[in-house]
Amino acid sequence: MSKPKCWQDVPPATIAWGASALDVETGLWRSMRPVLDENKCISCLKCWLQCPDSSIKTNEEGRVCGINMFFCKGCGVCAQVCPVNAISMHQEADFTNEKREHGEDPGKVADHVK
Amino acid sequence: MCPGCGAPTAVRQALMAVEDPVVVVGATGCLEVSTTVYPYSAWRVPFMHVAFENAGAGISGVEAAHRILSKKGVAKEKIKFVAFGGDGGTYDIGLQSLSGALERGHDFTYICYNNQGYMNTGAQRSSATPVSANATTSPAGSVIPGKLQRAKNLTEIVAAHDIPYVAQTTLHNPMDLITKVKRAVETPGPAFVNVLVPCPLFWKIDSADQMKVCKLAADSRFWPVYEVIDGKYVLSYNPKNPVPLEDFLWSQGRYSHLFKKGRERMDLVAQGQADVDREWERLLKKCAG
Amino acid sequence: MLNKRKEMTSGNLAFAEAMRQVNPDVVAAYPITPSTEIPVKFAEFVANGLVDSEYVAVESEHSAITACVGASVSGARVMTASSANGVALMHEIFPIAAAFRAPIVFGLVNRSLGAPVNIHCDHSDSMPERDSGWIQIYCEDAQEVYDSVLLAVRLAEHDDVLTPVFVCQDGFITSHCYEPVELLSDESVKKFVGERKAKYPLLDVDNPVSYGSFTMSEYYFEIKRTQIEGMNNVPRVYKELTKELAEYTGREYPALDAYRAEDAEYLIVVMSSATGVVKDVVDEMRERGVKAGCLRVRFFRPFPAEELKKLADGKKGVAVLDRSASIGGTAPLAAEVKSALYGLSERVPLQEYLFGLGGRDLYPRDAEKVFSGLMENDYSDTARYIGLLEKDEENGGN
Amino acid sequence: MENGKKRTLEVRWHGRGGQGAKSASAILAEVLFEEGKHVQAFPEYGAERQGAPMRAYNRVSDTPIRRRCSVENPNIVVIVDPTMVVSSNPCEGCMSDAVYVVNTPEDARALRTRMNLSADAKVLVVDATKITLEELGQNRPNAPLLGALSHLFTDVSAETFADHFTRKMKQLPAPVLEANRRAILRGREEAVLA
Repeated sequence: MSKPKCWQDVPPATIAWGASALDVETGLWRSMRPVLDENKCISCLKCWLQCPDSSIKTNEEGRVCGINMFFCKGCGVCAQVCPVNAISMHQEADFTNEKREHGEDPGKVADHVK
Repeated sequence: MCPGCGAPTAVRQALMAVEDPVVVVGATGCLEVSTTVYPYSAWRVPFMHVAFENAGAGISGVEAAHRILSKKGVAKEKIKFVAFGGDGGTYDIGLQSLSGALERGHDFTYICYNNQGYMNTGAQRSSATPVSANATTSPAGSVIPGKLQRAKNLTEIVAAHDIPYVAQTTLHNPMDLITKVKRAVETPGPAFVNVLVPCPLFWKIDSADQMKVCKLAADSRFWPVYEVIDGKYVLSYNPKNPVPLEDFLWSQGRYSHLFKKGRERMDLVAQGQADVDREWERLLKKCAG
Repeated sequence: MLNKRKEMTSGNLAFAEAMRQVNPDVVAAYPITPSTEIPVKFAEFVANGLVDSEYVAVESEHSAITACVGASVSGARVMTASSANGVALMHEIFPIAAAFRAPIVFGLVNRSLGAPVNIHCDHSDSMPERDSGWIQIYCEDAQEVYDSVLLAVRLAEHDDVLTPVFVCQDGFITSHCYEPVELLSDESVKKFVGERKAKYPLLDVDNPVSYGSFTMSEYYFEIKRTQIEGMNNVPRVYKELTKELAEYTGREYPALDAYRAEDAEYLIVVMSSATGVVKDVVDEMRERGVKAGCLRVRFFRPFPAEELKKLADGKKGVAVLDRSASIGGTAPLAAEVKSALYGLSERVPLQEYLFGLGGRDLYPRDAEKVFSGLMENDYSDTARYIGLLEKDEENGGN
Repeated sequence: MENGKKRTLEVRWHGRGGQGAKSASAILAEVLFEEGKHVQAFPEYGAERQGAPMRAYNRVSDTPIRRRCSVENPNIVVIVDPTMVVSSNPCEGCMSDAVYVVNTPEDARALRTRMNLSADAKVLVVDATKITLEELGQNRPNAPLLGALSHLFTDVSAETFADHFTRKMKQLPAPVLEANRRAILRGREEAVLA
């Protein structure tokens, strides 16, 4: 979604298009980062249910397959509720040199978003 | 929302329970401001926010419009209507509007995400704030030990409207919340669900600990988990090993003044425990019919 | 002209009758004197199946206007009514309705704001709402109320306008005066108002939008600018609409009602029901050879500043009669008139008056006295009061 | 407008809350409207209480009526309650040739003297209370007063008033409508002018 540049481009009536915030990278707020150990994970989906930011990724079979760093704010709820300690929390600063490709997965906004 | 906030968890789980298309109305509050930062919106479903004190009235208008537009064939879909308000917008400034909407019998579900204070303006006390909690307008000082008044029992006030479905729950057991919201939205007429959600900033807990603290709230019987279905009380969760209220209070920084070395106020802790016990007995009686 | 009928009715009942014919989708209202008859009458229509509207009997005016906003953004055609303290209680929601571009048509039956409690007419309830972003139409009689409701529906919902409308009438004086009003047939009204087609209805679950966003300095200004644009389009759209309705009724209403004003030397500017007395006096003055005239401001928002400036240009004197005070400042109508006349190359002398607060009538002798003052070149820097009980120094006190 | 050349006839009603002066003024307006006149009917609103003195007004004209202020200089004054001759200051601001239509058992001439009216003024009395007690069994002075008033509108017959009343109140039982019709006609018959 492109942001309006002048008043004539502003959508009418204070409206914002539904789910356009899929473009907003709240992952930038993170100071702690969850790391998923897929070998330990039993895909009980507790983390998926309890994540406040809908950041636990599941695959087509509905199994946990990663954490979406584009949205994850690093609250640590997932690590806390995991019954098998498959998620551990780490300082975000330790990852600064890493390339941004583990899981930054911006959502796809719907077609009606102008 | 802040990392670890309980409100979005409650909203996500609640909306998981709704199978039909849904339209949401939100009262002013943390949830509303942080999910609709213009020009973006985090809501995948239609959402309207009017003001602070009027989510009940707002959803009344939307629901009434849907009823007539369906009759006229303009609105084609079956739609569920859900309102979200914090405890400020529900217990306090929005109580009249909520009460009106319940009395008029609109077909909607009102979900209060109750973090027991005004968080959007920085942790002021509300009528949902428990006794002894340290809030910025009921600060724990050298003379006054935090909030002096007990929290209002809104769930009971709502139940007194004799609406078909009323429930109280919290976050540690997602299936309980989901089941209750499902029941609420599938009940024709007004329904109300009061969800205790922690605010890590106000409650002064670690952002990772929301589920732990919610469980303590239920296990200490501080926040009973129950339903009122067509006037019948049903206890949804009876802790096998109830924990003392002290454990719940101890888990949060907003009560730390009660445990300050040398200036402990165990009398207030005991008073709180007595309140909890009395309320629990009352509830059990209602559940026994 | 299809099946017009003339009936004895009142301002309130004419408003209600127009509502019945418009058959709005949702009416959410809370009763308050002197507008109570409107929701009461409408509830009766609903109870008797004369309309198929949803009537939401809310628990307060705040909830009334909120429910109206909710229904309106859902795509429904929505109407309501209120007065005085009810309007004041709604104050918070008016700018929200306007920003949501919710085309609500509102019967505002003017009544003074307490304290002290007074149920009679002045404009102290509607004037504080002049900056809420709503269109404000002030009617002189019940006929104009009826016609204005029909115009307001079309005006509010017009794509280039999308702005809610207050249709104001004077409490009791107009709302409860029983007089003949010509009503259109139901078919004519139906044809004129058509159906509402909302652009972004909240109920469109396939194309979800969020209303009422949180917007800091980044876009708030731009959103307000879009509202200003809607208001700027009103005169153009309205002119077409009043012409169109005149094809049914034979009556056209300009934004500024000029009575013997073009060739007048002295003008009274006034609003609403008090205009009739001024027009009567204008005729008498004319018979006596005095070139008197009257301007009635029908649209207060958008204010017809250009028209007023043109008509006031070159006059020997203008008096402005306000029915509400702005304590500590210039009363609303006078402030607008003065501001409009600022652009004249030659200054027109102007005298401000306050009259009729709390329902005190304006009598012919009052209007005559105002014209005399203008003719005698008697001006004061501050507003004068009409009909106020004052210590009369000349007559040795009262 | 005080110079007597006015084209609009103005009526002022003096009654008590609950006596029906408001409805009577409305009925008068409706009848005259149906006869092709321009009309207004409006009561003075206060905190309405049963028995409290109240006023209502009419304007009747062959041309459109614009003014909407209360009537200060009536041509016709209707006094619905006999006690209000004294208590309600009915002569206030009246035109010198005003007609006073009074519900009273008192003799027209005596009343005229008592009210200290000018030579141009007229008094039309009718014992409306007695008529309605006899016809309806209730004190509802409206109907006979309307009948009496029909004398003042020469082009409108008392039957027109009676027909209108019957049409408007058609939800009432037939005997009540008949009684009211008789009351209106008797009001016209029994009115005495002085």
